[in-house]
Amino acid sequence: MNSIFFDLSFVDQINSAVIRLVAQHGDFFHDITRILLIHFLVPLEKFLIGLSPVVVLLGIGVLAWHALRRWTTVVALVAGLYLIGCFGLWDKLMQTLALMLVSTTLTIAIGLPMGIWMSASPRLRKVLEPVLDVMQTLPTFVYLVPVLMLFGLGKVPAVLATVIYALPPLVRLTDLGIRQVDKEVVEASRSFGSTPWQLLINVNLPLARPSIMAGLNQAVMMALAMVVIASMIGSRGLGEDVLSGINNMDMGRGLQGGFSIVILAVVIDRITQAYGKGRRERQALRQKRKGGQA
Amino acid sequence: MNSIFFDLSFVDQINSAVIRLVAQHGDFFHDITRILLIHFLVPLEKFLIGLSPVVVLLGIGVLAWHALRRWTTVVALVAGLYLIGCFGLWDKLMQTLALMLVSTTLTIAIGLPMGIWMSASPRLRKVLEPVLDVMQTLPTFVYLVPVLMLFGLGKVPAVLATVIYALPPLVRLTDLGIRQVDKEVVEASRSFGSTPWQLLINVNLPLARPSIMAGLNQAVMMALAMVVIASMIGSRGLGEDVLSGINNMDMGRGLQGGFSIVILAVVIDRITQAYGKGRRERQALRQKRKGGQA
Amino acid sequence: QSNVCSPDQTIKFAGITWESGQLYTSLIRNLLEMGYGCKTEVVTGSSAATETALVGNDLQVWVEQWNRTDIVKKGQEMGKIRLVGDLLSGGGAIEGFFVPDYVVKGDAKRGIKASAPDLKSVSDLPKYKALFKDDEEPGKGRLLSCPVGWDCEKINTQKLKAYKLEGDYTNFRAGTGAALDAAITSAIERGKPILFYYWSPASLMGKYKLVQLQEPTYNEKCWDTLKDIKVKDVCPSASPKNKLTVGVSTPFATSNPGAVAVMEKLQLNADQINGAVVQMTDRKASSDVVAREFMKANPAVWQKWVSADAANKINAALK
Amino acid sequence: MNDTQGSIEIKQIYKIFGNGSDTALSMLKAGASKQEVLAKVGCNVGLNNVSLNIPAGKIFVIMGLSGSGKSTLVRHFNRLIEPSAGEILVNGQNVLKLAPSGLRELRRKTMSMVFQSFGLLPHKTVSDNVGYGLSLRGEKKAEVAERIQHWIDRVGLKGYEHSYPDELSGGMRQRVGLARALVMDPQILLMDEAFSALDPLIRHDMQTLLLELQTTLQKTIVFITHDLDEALRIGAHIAILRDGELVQTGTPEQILNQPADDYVRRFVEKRSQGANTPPH
Amino acid sequence: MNDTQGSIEIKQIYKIFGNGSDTALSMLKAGASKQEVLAKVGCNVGLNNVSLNIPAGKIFVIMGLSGSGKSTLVRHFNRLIEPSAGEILVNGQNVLKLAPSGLRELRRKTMSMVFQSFGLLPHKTVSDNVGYGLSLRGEKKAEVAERIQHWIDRVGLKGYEHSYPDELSGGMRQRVGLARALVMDPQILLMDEAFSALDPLIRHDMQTLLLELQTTLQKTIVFITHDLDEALRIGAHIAILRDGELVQTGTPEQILNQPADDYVRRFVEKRSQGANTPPH
Ligand SMILES: Nc1ncnc2c1ncn2[C@@H]1O[C@H](COP(=O)(O)OP(=O)(O)OP(=O)(O)O)[C@@H](O)[C@H]1O
Ligand SMILES: Nc1ncnc2c1ncn2[C@@H]1O[C@H](COP(=O)(O)OP(=O)(O)OP(=O)(O)O)[C@@H](O)[C@H]1O
Ligand SMILES: N[C@@H](Cc1c[nH]c[nH+]1)C(=O)O
Ligand SMILES: [Mg+2]
Ligand SMILES: [Mg+2]
Repeated sequence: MNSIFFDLSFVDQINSAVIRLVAQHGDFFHDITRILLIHFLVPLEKFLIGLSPVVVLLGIGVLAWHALRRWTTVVALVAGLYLIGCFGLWDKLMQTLALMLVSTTLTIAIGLPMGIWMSASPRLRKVLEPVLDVMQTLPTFVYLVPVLMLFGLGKVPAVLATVIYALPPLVRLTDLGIRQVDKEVVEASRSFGSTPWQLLINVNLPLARPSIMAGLNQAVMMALAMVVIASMIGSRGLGEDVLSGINNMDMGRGLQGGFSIVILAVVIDRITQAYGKGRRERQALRQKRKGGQA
Repeated sequence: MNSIFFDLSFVDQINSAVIRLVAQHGDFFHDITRILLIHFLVPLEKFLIGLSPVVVLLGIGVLAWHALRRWTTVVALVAGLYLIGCFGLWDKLMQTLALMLVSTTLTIAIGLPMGIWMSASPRLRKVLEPVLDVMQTLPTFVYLVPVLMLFGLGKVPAVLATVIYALPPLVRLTDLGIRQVDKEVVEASRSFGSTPWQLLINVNLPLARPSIMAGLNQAVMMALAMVVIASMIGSRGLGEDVLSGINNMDMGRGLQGGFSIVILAVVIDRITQAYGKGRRERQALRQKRKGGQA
Repeated sequence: QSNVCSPDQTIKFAGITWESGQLYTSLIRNLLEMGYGCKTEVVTGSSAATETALVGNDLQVWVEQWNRTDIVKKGQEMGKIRLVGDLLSGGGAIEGFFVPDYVVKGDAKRGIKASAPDLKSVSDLPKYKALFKDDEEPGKGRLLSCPVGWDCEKINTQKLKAYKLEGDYTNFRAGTGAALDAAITSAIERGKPILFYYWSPASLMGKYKLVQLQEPTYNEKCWDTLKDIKVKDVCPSASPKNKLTVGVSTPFATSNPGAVAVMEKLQLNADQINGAVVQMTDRKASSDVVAREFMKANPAVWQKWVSADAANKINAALK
Repeated sequence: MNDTQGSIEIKQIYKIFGNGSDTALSMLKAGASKQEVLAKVGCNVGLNNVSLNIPAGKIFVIMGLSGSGKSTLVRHFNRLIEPSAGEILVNGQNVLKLAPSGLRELRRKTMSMVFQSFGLLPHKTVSDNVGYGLSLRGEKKAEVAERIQHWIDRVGLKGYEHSYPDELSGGMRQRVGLARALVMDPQILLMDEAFSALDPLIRHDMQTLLLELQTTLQKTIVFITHDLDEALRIGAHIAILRDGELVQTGTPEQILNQPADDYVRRFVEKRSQGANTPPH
Repeated sequence: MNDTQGSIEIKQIYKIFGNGSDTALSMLKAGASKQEVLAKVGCNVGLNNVSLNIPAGKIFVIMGLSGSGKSTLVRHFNRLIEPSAGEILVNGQNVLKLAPSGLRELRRKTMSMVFQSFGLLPHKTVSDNVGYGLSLRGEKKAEVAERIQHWIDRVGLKGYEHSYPDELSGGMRQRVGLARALVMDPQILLMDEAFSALDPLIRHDMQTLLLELQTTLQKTIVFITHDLDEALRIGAHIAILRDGELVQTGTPEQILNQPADDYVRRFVEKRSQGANTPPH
């Protein structure tokens, strides 16, 4: 039928290449996993689980208050987390939280500089764009198997997959935001002899802030959308409940797990977004609370 | 242990509610599915598959040229699709394409107005934001099962899930873009007596364009990231290969399927982004090609 | 023939997510299509999705049912589906705890020394917990277990309790069957020790040399305590063999008794199915290809399952 | 009502920016100054009890210190800003009571504005910017092309029809804003420092244009400027603002010869001084 | 080299905006006009063979029609724009050959600029905007707070230290830009229509300030203005541009009494005309 096509297939080559890679270098990658786990992920998780829920809830409440300055929201966020505890999912919540803290931190640490760099170099953008496309659309499932053959099951490949998936929106929107900064302001800053770094800190980042924060919001959302996938490769947490809910057609359990993920997403998002607000907005907010007038 | 928590669980209620819903209204929803399928999805798919690959490749080539005006890119895009054909995945490509066309169209048709509306009404934003959070972070798997019980297996729930997942970034970035439009330009437009609609068409949308296009890019990316999930509920297409590749540890096949999805994503993205360029950029592009000077 | 399948209906088969199920599916489809002129189609999807669809008669046939999920149990109770046939001779499928054979015997060719020469039964496991170390749970060994939500995952949890291994081993749930397979393959390709739950028929069984650990003998009462996750007071028992059946939707079964009759007769032995499945993984051949080859090579096996008339047609079609 | 065609009347307008405008308003009414309000409540006072009568068919000049509320004032005439208190009548009609559609009509037909900071549409070419108001009114592009071109030529931008605002110099941008308002041919023109970026030659030419418009077509023109010479040349009436308050209104002669207070006197003095300083 | 401290010299500068600048450049060198180039190649000519000598320690005024290239010219001095051809010497040093760090030093220490369209940082308060250049230089906030406050007061913005640019009037924004440049205390000040949005009182005050700076501290000030009175009052030299070309340079007397051509004569004439038109 489709006679215009050559017959082409890399299936066998890919398969044997993966197997060879695993056989030859699998130990090395597994060692990396072990080091990351022992020195980093496991202690963090142990720490979080070890904390009394009261302390965690209080801590998050204080943090939320500091960021948001709005009782209603703070109470809603803390109540949401408390609800997860009532579902009996507190330990899993802490496991997922640990995973998310690590993934989001990594995403920001990689994504922000990458976006900044990209905004400065059209050539880099040309190279990076298809890579970002791949990161975002190559189904996680596809690389999950090779990745977990290399790194083993569990948290490390989960963090890896999450970062890969959550990175592109942050990079893209950072890039976009900086490119949209008013040229006249940039020119004025340059005229006073700003170094590229000063320009970035004083002009580009603050003025691109709304766009960057939208990128961060997307990154957080996508990271949390990966929680279930993370559980598919043996990472503990809220995703487990969703998975087992699905596998057993126990929609109730799945939904409870799913909504716990949503609550966590909203908590993380609201707090990061509030901290991402500009000084001026935060000031205005505080005044509004005080003055009572809109 | 975690004694501060009440014991709370809606599992049984949810489960029986779903079962009741299915028993009572399942036929109705199945009818919707059937109508959509018979009058819309199936004919479109049949049409696409019926076309000779030469025609499709040529058509996409012409479209890409019209949008991009750049031989190298056009050739690369068409070659990418041709490669998918060589993998023997042409029919599946067409099935996925049909699904994507429908999903993306729906996403734009819903997301753009929603974002515009949201930018105009802070109250709506307050209500909609948590909904968007849920849409994006509630794991697809969780609602897939109830959806599937209601609508049956196949394309319709796949489109539904895809639209739900792809919508939020478009809505959010449309909203953001419009809110960032220069107040002075808006004021000038109002001073000449523009209606809200004229303001939207002449000022808000064109000036928010970069942000909206970033949202569309994210929506397309996320829609294509859903292809595999779509296959999990019996929707035909490239996702099938990925799934079976995974299930059988046939990483080669999975990767080939995965990369086919990536290629399709890139093709759709590049063409939509090019059409989203402003008149001025497109003009500049054409001149550059002609003049040869950067 | 009219009671085998109605001409205007396409029989929809669930796409099974593991090889043996795919092979059985291909066999049945070949028999029905070639022998009786039926129209069939496979709809892929996750097990939960396809099982749900079967209960709703969106799908008609779900081959290689292990009959362990709640969906299937409830579907049966409500009379929406039936489980028919006995696909694997010798009582059915087996499951248990496995290690690669080089762990016990070593592998001279790859230069691997036996790391647990005395490991024979689950009671030996506490000694070797350092060998099967779980990095995420330092101090414990790792039993690579079923994905969350599979019945075997819960059974393994109960077994760890019953075998008094709870303190020494984690029940490490692979998230999916694919993840489980990948983890095992990775360990074996690298020649590392690994302790995992597995079952047969399966391609891994044919592909690698594995050693099953002995478990306390089967005891029906104890087995019942293992099957129910809520029971605290567990006693040890090995898993019994599991009968593999074909799930059919009740409407389909009532209107197509002839097709159901074929499925009821169909049966392979462990060697046959494992041999065929290995073909699939080794050559990455599709189940359709392997099923055809199998039918060509073993006409005697399948001719018993169909009418003489149908057998002739199938033979003709195979040429 | 024909004699009020083009007249603007405002009554006791207050405008306070920022939160806490209620407190600020009562402070102002009790006689507090702009500076006191800023210091105490943190609110910027834009206008403080301004009443004004702008007759139809004349050029009315508004002057005052930078930050005294001139731009804020004219923005009230077409209700781009809602006053904190007060009344605004255009052609005898209460602008604050207009429904959205009525307000739109007013802005489309009756008055056009030139903005101090131009307010051009950055994504449209010069000719599309100039034609923008017309297109809002629903006039067809082909029909108005000639008028657009006429005004582009008139402000001296021939040849730049297809340029974008960011490719123009400051004065050229200002002229695009001018042409955009003039092409609307409204009864009332609101011009906020509309000539500030123009060189003397073009500026003189534009002043002449305004005078022509006023004499031949009886337009009402509200003109904000810092240039006393300009005010004297074209203004039939001059109003002087200070810290959001109206200090004096009157004909140029009145302003020159009977300054209401020291502030106005200094405004007037500078003129002769600046011109008389010998080059060094 | 001390006598060149603060001098600027430019040699045969061409600046062409847009694609196809090579063709345009050769056309210009062959004597084509700005209009011809725009029509044929579609390129905007910013500057056309301009050579200029700006002596140290004087106020040098640049005038010319709107769009004649004044802003483009001063942007070359601190290399915000790269010329299409030509040479730029500041303090005898070729600016075009400076490494990024050298250029930065020049901009931080030697020259500050006031922009025609202000170029304020919208997210910073008035006092942070004014202190911006100092912070770039690495000076501590606490140490410079007094100087910042001094200049905020000097330009008349006391009380607005914590306001944001979008809460200010046009003239107030311009004064923030002024203070931002003045607080740097540079050898050379580039002022692009720096007083255009100011009222006469403040404007006169600022002119006086510039004259003081020049006489007491020997600053070099390059000043673009459209106001001939202003030019005559403060300028030691005046240069007049037209269509990107330099038409005449000289002392105010020379410009007034020996205009190089008709164009310059008309520039000078308007002055007396404008002032003499009687109010009506
Ligand atoms: N970025 C740009 N792209 C294209 N053309 C430009 C650009 N900037 C300036 N020009 C053109 O260069 C010429 C000179 O502009 P410039 O801003 O230097 O004028 P100016 O003398 O400062 O005028 P004004 O008094 O109106 O500020 C104008 O014709 C303008 O259109
Ligand atoms: N959006 C705003 N928010 C807060 N204060 C504002 C706002 N707009 C104007 N103001 C304040 O209102 C006062 C009057 O501003 P306005 O722009 O009317 O002055 P102006 O007379 O036009 O001055 P200029 O001659 O400098 O343009 C100023 O003190 C200014 O700070
Ligand atoms: N699904 C089965 C396990 C299985 C065996 N083979 C394939 N699957 C269970 O729940 O235990
Ligand atoms: Mg103003
Ligand atoms: Mg200029």
